[in-house]
Amino acid sequence: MAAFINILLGGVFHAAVLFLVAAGLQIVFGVQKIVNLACGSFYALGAYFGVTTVTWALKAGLPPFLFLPVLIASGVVLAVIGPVIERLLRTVYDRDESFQLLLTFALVLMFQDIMRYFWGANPQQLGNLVMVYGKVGAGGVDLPVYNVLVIAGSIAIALILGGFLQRTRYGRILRATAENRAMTEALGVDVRRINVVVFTLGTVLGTVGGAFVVPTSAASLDMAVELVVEAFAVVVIGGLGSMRGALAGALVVGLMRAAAIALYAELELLSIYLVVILVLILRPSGLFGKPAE
Amino acid sequence: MNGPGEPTKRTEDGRLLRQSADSGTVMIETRGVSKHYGPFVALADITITLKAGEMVSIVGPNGAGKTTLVNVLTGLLRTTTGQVLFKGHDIAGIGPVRLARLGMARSFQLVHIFPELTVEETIAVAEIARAGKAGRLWASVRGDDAIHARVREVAAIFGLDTKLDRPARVLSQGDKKLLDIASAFALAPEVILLDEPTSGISTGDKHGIMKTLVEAARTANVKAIILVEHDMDLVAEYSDRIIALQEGRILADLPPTQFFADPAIVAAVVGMKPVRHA
Amino acid sequence: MDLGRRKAIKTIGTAGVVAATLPILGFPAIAQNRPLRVGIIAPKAGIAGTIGECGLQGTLFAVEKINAAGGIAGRMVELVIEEETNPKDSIERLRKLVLQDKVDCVQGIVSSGVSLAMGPAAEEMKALTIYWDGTTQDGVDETMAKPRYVFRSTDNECEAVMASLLVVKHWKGKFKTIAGINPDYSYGRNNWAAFQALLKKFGIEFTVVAEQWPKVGTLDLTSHVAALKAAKPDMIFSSLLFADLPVFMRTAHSAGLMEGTRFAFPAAGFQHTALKKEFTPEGMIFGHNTLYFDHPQANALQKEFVAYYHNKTKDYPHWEADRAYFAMQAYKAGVEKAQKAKNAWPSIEEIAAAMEGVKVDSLGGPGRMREDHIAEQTFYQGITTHKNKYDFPTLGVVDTMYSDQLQKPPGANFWKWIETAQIKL
Amino acid sequence: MTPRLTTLVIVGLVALVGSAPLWATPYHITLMIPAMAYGIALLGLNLLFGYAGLLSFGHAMFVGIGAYTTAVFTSKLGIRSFELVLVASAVAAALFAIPIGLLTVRYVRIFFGMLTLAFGMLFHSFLFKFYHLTGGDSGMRVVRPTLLGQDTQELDKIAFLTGPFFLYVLALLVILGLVMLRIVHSPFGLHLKALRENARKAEYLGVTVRRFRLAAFVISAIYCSIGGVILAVPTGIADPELAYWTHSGNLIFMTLLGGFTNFFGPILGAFSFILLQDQLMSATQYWRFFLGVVLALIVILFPRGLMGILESLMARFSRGRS
Repeated sequence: MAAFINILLGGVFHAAVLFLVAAGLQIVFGVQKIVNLACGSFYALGAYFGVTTVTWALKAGLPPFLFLPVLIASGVVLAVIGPVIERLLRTVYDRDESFQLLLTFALVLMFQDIMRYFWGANPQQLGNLVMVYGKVGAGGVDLPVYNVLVIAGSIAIALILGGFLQRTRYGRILRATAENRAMTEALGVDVRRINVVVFTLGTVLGTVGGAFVVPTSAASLDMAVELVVEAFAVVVIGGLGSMRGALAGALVVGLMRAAAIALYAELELLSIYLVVILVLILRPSGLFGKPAE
Repeated sequence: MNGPGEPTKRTEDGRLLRQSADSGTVMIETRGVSKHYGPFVALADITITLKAGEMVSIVGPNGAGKTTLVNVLTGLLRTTTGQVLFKGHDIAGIGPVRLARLGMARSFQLVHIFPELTVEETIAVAEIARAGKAGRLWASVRGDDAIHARVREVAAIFGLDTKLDRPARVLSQGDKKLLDIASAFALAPEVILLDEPTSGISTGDKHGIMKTLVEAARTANVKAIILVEHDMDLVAEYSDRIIALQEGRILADLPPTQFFADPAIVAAVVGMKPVRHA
Repeated sequence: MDLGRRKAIKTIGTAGVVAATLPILGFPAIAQNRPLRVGIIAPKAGIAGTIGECGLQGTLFAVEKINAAGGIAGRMVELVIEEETNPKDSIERLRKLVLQDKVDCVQGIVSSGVSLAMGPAAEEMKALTIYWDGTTQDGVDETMAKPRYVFRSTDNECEAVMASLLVVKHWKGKFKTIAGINPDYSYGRNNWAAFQALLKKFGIEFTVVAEQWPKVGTLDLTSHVAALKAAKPDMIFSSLLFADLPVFMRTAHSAGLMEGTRFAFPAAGFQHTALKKEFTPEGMIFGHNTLYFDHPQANALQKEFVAYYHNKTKDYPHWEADRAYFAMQAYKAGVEKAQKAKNAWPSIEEIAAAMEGVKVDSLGGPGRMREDHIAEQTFYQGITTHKNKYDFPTLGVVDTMYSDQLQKPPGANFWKWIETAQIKL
Repeated sequence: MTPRLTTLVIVGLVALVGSAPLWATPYHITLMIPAMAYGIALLGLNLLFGYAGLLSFGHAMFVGIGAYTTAVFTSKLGIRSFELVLVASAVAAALFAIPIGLLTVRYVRIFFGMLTLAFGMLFHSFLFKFYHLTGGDSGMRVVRPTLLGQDTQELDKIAFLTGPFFLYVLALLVILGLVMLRIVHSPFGLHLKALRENARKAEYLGVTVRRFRLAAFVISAIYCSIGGVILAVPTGIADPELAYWTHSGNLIFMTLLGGFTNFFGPILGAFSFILLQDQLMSATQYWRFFLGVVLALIVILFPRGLMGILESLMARFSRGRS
């Protein structure tokens, strides 16, 4: 039983991580209709920058238990790259979406080397800082408090984003823009501004996610290209552009993977793609997506 | 081509289209067609016929079910109940390609063109499909004189023969509309459905386009035309019969004289959406 | 991007030619007038980038020492550095080095996939090539039957053999159930298979209770750890070696996997400084391969290099530096031997022939190039301790083995050799 | 440019490339082999992207299929005839492409891209996982094939590559280029363009949209697999990286670099990309960054690629003259 719960929790934790990568992808696609291949790069950047900031802060005398706010702050600071990249993407808004996709592919290539330039080829990590908050558990179930925080953080982000999109005026404007850009523009909404805000939001979700998760993991050069494929799997399963879909997709992938690892480890990766293809064939718009075409 | 402004000359028997031996046979027939979207009833119990030699207009205010009916008649939608027959074949939901093969073509309300293709290429697309040459991977379009001849012929009918090598995107709005229709004609259909062929065209040019259309239909031996139109002047001018829809039901199915003689019907159709009279 | 940055990239970019820096004095008469060019192909980006960077330091150290002492047979050494990526592109870089830069020798290669592909390519191009690493016995027999120009590193996973032997030596009778978590590629598969084969050879009864195969570079191993924990193994054998290793160790530690479980990690040396004391236990079998930087009886050369490396990178080197140093010194020994025999500048074939059997004192200790073009080196593994001045564990007990005990003899089949070999514990 | 002039330029360029053994260094000749291989693959990919309007992020899979077919034939089955390998790889690609195409061409735009990416990655993980079948990460060895029944073992590898193999590949490029030229100018090709421009309208004009998308998908897969066969020979190995999604990204990068709106754009793109990558890799270790910059510039400023730049230069030139 304890074993089962541990494996389940492992799956939920992985789902939480995947949700953090996919959330930015979703919000940008939802409103701007751009598939951002660089979402994994933002995540990686957040991870690297988080390690550097926290390491520096600890050296400067930060009490270790305060590292989490610093980490989150470092992710938020990276919001500055959002508007810059949005400015770049703005040049291709009126083009075919393949061009938008390719521009984000160009970003993936660039970010790989930008990160290598600043952080070198060695993976970066935060030692055992993750255990500062101790662990919880009983009867063979062991869980670092930090993992609980990551899971809770993902749920919180999902709820806040959901509430923001559903309940607030600005959120409604965003959803309206997602539905019908020309109409919202005609109603006097500054769509240019919305683009900046949404893309920056998407960027911050990635960078904060990367920073948030890195204590349990490490920042490494190839994480960007590896993660984006998993994030794709998540959004395809959940439905492109849907926040609820990202949550559901992340859970499906996370739990599938945990189940595969527990039952037949050889199927770990294959199972994810098989689910993706199955979903696309049976329900091409994903679990929560709107039908395409 | 007739000059703009003058009405199209009707044939001796007062018809718009050329009459042939099979005039009067039923081309399209719907039997008790209804279409529901969940609780919403888009079409209810529509029974209409279109006979060879006829030009029939479908009118009605926005939301009356015209678009749904067009989609049903062109085999795009399955019906909830009832049948749609084209030349005796049930065409509900068969899709555009098989519809085209059976002999029905359509144009679109909003201009549908291939922006990067030239006028010549656009018409050739239809001609290739008509001639069953589409599967030829090893033939040359440029080297096929039969295709060229047909394309020129069709283009000439619509006055597009001087613009053959222009990409569709650079054409004027009127020419785009004509190209859309010309490509449909190039399929040499027996029946053609024209969905607001003059929308987005200035009032002065509308008659010109309609005249070209009827002329083309005569040249191409189109047996019957369905016209979906807002402009009551054009409807009055270019119909053998008018079918009016209201809230998914048939309000009237009458020849123009009787249709316009009934103020209640005209009010129902026109009153809901003011129509500019020329 | 401002000009300053662009310039910085250009200078930092080690691609290009690192010229000989020392004044050239007293050239022997037979020396040709241009420096010896050595092409290096090593990974810089991606998962193995960190390995390549460490190896490169070994090469640079070797070249600085060689050039300071007058070069190889009187000729200075200059490097042309290219990046190892996928097999296709790496072979194109090999061609560029050989055909365009006309290098005299190629060294490098970390990934086994690239090394398998490059072997035949280098042979067919008659390019003298010395691998740092990256060979496994898989496929080696058919692609590289009798290499003439290619020299390989130790050819089966010596570290897996050694770790297995240490498990038998130290823990025999102390475990019944074993589990493995190994990277999902040939290296990981071979390590795991070799370990089990050796346990069988020494008559140890065991049951495999879990096998995990995370893809290289997986950075969330929570579920894997949970699955391992559920299987309750007495011992875990793992050849994880990239960024995933510290992640695994930290996750295992926080999940309580370490209590009551023994760890044997033959390839952990690649990540030795990233495996912090807080989550890496004492008492695990830990492989440092051919260079253990903190060896109490280390020779002066190693001490000098460790200081050199620490000075440059603020880190401590792992075995790739030793492999790279060994490759360069083996080349030097071969050239000088051939040159002395001929008393004129030798051909590539003569150098290759001369390299057979040369002995080299590498950073980690003595080594030799076997006649079948496979390296012999000294291996270090041992049992971890926290009693040191670092924030990561080092070895409390150091076992040293020469690879003639760990790798199959020329021409043998690895698995047959394991069954029949007379191995002293 | 008049058709006659175009023909002249093309013949001239083929002659120039064909005479490369006389003027280029062996290294540059060997570089032209992957360039021509990609040229062939991209001709196919561009039938799908440039003509049928479908952006695939999974076509590296078919390059992989070509390479692995070569490996299976030459090293496992001992069949070294290059012609047989080409045929077999085309068949293998079609066998994979038909079911995958049936599932994917129901979608367009981003959904098509994602679905092809998923299939590509499925294939990649298959290559990676089914270690006993595929050699896993180590890949499968490719033995030097015989060309037109001629064994060339007496030549060393570079002589083989820069001599017979180079000319053979050039001939393949020319033949497959002519075939593709024929295809895009066929009625089928015109229908592809029509469905790219406006699928709904095309259907009403009798264009069998899905069937033709499928046909384009299969043809593109065959071209990509032939490209993969050629790539595998100089490398000497088929490895899973060939099927990784970033490789698919590179294929599109090359197509765009050359210009997808021009028939010859992809070939120019393949040559320029190979040259660019070679130069960048020699110049800086941060070559990925600069590749990204080039791609971004192309996307933003020159969406019609190098061919587009050439075309507008030529247009300016001829305007200036008249």
